[in-house]
Amino acid sequence: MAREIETVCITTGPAEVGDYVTLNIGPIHPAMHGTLRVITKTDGETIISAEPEIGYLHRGVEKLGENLTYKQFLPLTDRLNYCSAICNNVAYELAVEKALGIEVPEKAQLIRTIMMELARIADHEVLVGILGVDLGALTPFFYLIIQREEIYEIFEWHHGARLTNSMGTIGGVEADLPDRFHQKWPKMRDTIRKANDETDRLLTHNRIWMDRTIGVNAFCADDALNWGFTGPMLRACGVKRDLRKDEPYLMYDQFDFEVPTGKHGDVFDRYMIRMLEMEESIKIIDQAYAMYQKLPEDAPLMKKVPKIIKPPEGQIYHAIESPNGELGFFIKSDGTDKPYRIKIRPPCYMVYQAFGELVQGEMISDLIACLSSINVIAGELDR
Amino acid sequence: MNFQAIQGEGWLLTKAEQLINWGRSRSPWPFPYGTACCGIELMCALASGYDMARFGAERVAFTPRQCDVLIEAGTITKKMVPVLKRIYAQMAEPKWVIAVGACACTGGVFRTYSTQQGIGSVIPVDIYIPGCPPRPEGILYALLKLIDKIEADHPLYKQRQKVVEALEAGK
Amino acid sequence: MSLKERIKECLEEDLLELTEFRGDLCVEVPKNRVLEVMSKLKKEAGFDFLSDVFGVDNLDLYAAKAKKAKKKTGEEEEEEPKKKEPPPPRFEVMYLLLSLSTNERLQVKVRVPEDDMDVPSVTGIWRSATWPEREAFDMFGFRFKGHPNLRRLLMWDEFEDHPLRKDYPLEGKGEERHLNYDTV
Amino acid sequence: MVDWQIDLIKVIFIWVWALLIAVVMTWVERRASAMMQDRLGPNRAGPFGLLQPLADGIKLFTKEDIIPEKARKILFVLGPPLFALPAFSAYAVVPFGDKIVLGGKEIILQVSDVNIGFLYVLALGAIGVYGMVIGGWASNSKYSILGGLRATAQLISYEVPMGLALLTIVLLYGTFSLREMVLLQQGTFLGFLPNWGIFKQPLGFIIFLVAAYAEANRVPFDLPECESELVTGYHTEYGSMRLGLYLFGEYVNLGTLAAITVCLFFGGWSLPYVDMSKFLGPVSYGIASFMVFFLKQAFFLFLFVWVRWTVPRFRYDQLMGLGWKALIPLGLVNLFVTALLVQLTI
Repeated sequence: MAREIETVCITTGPAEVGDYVTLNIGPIHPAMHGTLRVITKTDGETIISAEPEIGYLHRGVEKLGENLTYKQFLPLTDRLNYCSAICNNVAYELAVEKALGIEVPEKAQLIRTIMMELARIADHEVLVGILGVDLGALTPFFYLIIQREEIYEIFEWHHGARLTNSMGTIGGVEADLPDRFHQKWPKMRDTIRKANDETDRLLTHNRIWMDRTIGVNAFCADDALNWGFTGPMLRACGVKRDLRKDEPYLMYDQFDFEVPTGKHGDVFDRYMIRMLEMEESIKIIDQAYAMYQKLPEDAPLMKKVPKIIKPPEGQIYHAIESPNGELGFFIKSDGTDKPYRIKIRPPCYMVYQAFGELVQGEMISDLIACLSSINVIAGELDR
Repeated sequence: MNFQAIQGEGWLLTKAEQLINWGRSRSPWPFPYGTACCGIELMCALASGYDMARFGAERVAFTPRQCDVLIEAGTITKKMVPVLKRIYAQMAEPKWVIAVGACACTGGVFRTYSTQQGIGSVIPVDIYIPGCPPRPEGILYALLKLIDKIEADHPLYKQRQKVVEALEAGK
Repeated sequence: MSLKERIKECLEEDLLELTEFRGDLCVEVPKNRVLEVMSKLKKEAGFDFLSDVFGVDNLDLYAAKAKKAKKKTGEEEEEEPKKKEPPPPRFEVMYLLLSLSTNERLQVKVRVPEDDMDVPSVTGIWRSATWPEREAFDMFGFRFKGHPNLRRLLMWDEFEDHPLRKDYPLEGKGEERHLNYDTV
Repeated sequence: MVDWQIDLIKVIFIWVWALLIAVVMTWVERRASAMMQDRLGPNRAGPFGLLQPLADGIKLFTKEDIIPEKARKILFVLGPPLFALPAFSAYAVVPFGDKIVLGGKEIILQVSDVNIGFLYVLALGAIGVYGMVIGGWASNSKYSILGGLRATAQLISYEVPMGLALLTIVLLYGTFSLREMVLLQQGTFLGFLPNWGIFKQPLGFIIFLVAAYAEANRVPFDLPECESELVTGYHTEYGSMRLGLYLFGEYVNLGTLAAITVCLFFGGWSLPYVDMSKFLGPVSYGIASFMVFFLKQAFFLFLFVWVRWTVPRFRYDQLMGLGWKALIPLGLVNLFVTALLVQLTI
């Protein structure tokens, strides 16, 4: 079903013929997640061209990073993708550790893995819930949000914050898994599965849901790679690429998990991949937790790092698989205690730039569905 | 007619005021202006675990004409400022504003070239909630504070003044 | 054949400099040859995925280095001011490439002097460069030749400066966006 | 009592009833949805939040009334009442009970037993569209006009299957009067089933129900005011009491549709297998028949809420496709078969 899309540049658009209505969607629109804006030209309900405009949440994080020390920048990474802040924290920590040339102890790696996968589940739950809300099914959202609250509870026990976690530090993590985690996790695994199952029963085989999502915004793999898609969006197009498998970081090469892929790259595939990934994440957490339990209780959590972090002069790029795709940090160091240049490679930025091409010729309702299924987080989009 | 009855302690207007305040404080429909991280916590406050709808803040509409409380959750950038001003101008009186989170209050950690340092300099704000981001309980507490504020309001003050003036002129 | 050798073979005389830091390879290529180099890297070396494009401003770096050199040499330099070399190009454009088949990454660096900000656009090779190039224009002022729509991306259209340049203050110069009902 | 006094009382009663249903439905919808979503729902205004609709009403009444500068002012004002009034008026022909004997006078529990009651209902249903279209157009907003256009297309195309489903009922009972239809549904069908329209016209019932959801703008057919796409659709620019009228009219509309469903397919006020008039006094029979009718209506009202919070919504073209490609052919086939059967049995 992947259709060929003619290479019309989105920004120049088609010639100005006919009587088209310019419909401005956003930045304050229920489906625009607060800060996105799309200017569409519509013919009735059909979209002739759509041009996204961003920057309504550009807060100057990169400039700020140049003026802060390495450790001070860590809390700012929370505010990038606030749906899964831990992944951002760990990505940044790994990048700085790469620049320093150190590797953190095994226990810290496992704790990071567990927390990251929990964050991934939380992120996907929000996405699926919001996708449901935007397509008119409000109830699954509430079932998933309850599970997310439970995950937040674990985060809170571990490092004291719900949303902006600032987990860990450069060189390891500051705290062991909380005691209550050991009782909570076995129960929570089942409730997460139950909530997913309920959502699955409410949505996946629902005739209206299938009509609304299957074949909508189908995108072919070549175009997706050319546009720089990563993560679930790329996997939905049928490309089996997951940085956890392809460029393993932490201890992901030791876990046994599947990388679900789609076929057509439509909204349904994106939704299904997220649903399946949550299951894989549960598997990873189980394995990591088993490995964690084998470690001695007094295993080190931190690698010895100097109090003031001064990586040697040079530039590195390190990427991890965040819930949205490849999240990379480029750090250029000049040997001082502040990074000379920090560039964040947000995953949804690359996907969202193809938005005009994704929705061209579809209807307004599909635009909403498409936007929700991309999972654009304004914080990391605009930085 | 007893002059005393109109001048403030009067029965009819006071009761009418109380009734109006009761209605307004029990149905503060929110306009969820969630731009950043705080928006996610606002979403949690609206959803099951915390359920802001208990206080009547149920009908979440994204059209400013139909809302009473503008809950501004998240950073406002300089690019966004005109939009915020316009949304506020489009809301019908009486309207209230809650600024959620450090960014909306003061600009927070983002003291940069592109961030508005607090929305207080752009639109009038009734309640500030600190925190980066505040917990959903914080947002609920702010809503309760706002309800207190609404209940202490005098919506018929102008009408009352008019009656008093008329009576004084007639004396 | 290691990646280094492959790159050397592929780029030949276009390779100005090749550095390695913590396993990350970085090659520098001449500015006017960007398009040829990129197509060569894509077709011959297998770097078929463009991760990101962005700019770097080296103003402070050079200043710090000059300061250091001054400290080392002491007063010698002041005696011979004529010998000063022309300053190195201020800006860099970085391209992050990725090979999907071998999972290798490569950084490509292009030096851009301040008085000649024109850089060939790679949007014809990778569509994924569309917004990153717009952002680089917004933040540093590079003029990407051949870009389909080189407008500001993150800042509003009336904004005049390029905020990520090192000589732009962190807290800005007090710019404000004014209410304009036609463009909001 | 003279006739006009009785009529007046009936009219007032039906108005109060319609209003009450709308008010209570507002509350039920909020609380029921909350219960489905593991929440509590509004519970601060009065016991169990029962006074919540009143609080909303007071607030909406005392809010600033904004008419946008570039709106068509007269039409803008005209829109909400045009939407709400037909919904109220349709109640006039609904038989909400059998009859009651007061002071030796037999009173039919129906405002007026029009012999074309049925057409009257259909006609008023079509007029309600104008409220939406005019509201959407007069607002001078793109979202509103899109909502208004969707409303027109949707309501007009779903009138047809609805009409076809109702025609089969007319064929079956051979009358246009709603009261007579209810009377014809007494007794049993095939010896063991209640003699209700749903058992004689199952397909017709399904078509009618789907069309009724579309007429009432409920999920999955709430395209005219679909929140995530068109902000709030045709009433995006409306605030204060004008918005209140739109919201109110929607629930009144639901009440009408539920009442008509009960009349046509579920035997109106009659209980299956039991003839209440035999063991109840004349007054208590009247009240009991009304209660039975009300309970049946309440079930359908709850069904509206239930579906609303369960399924996603259609896309515009899918909605049209369902109407024209599925429901209308089905309705035609159903009509044809029914006509044949009626002809054969007579």
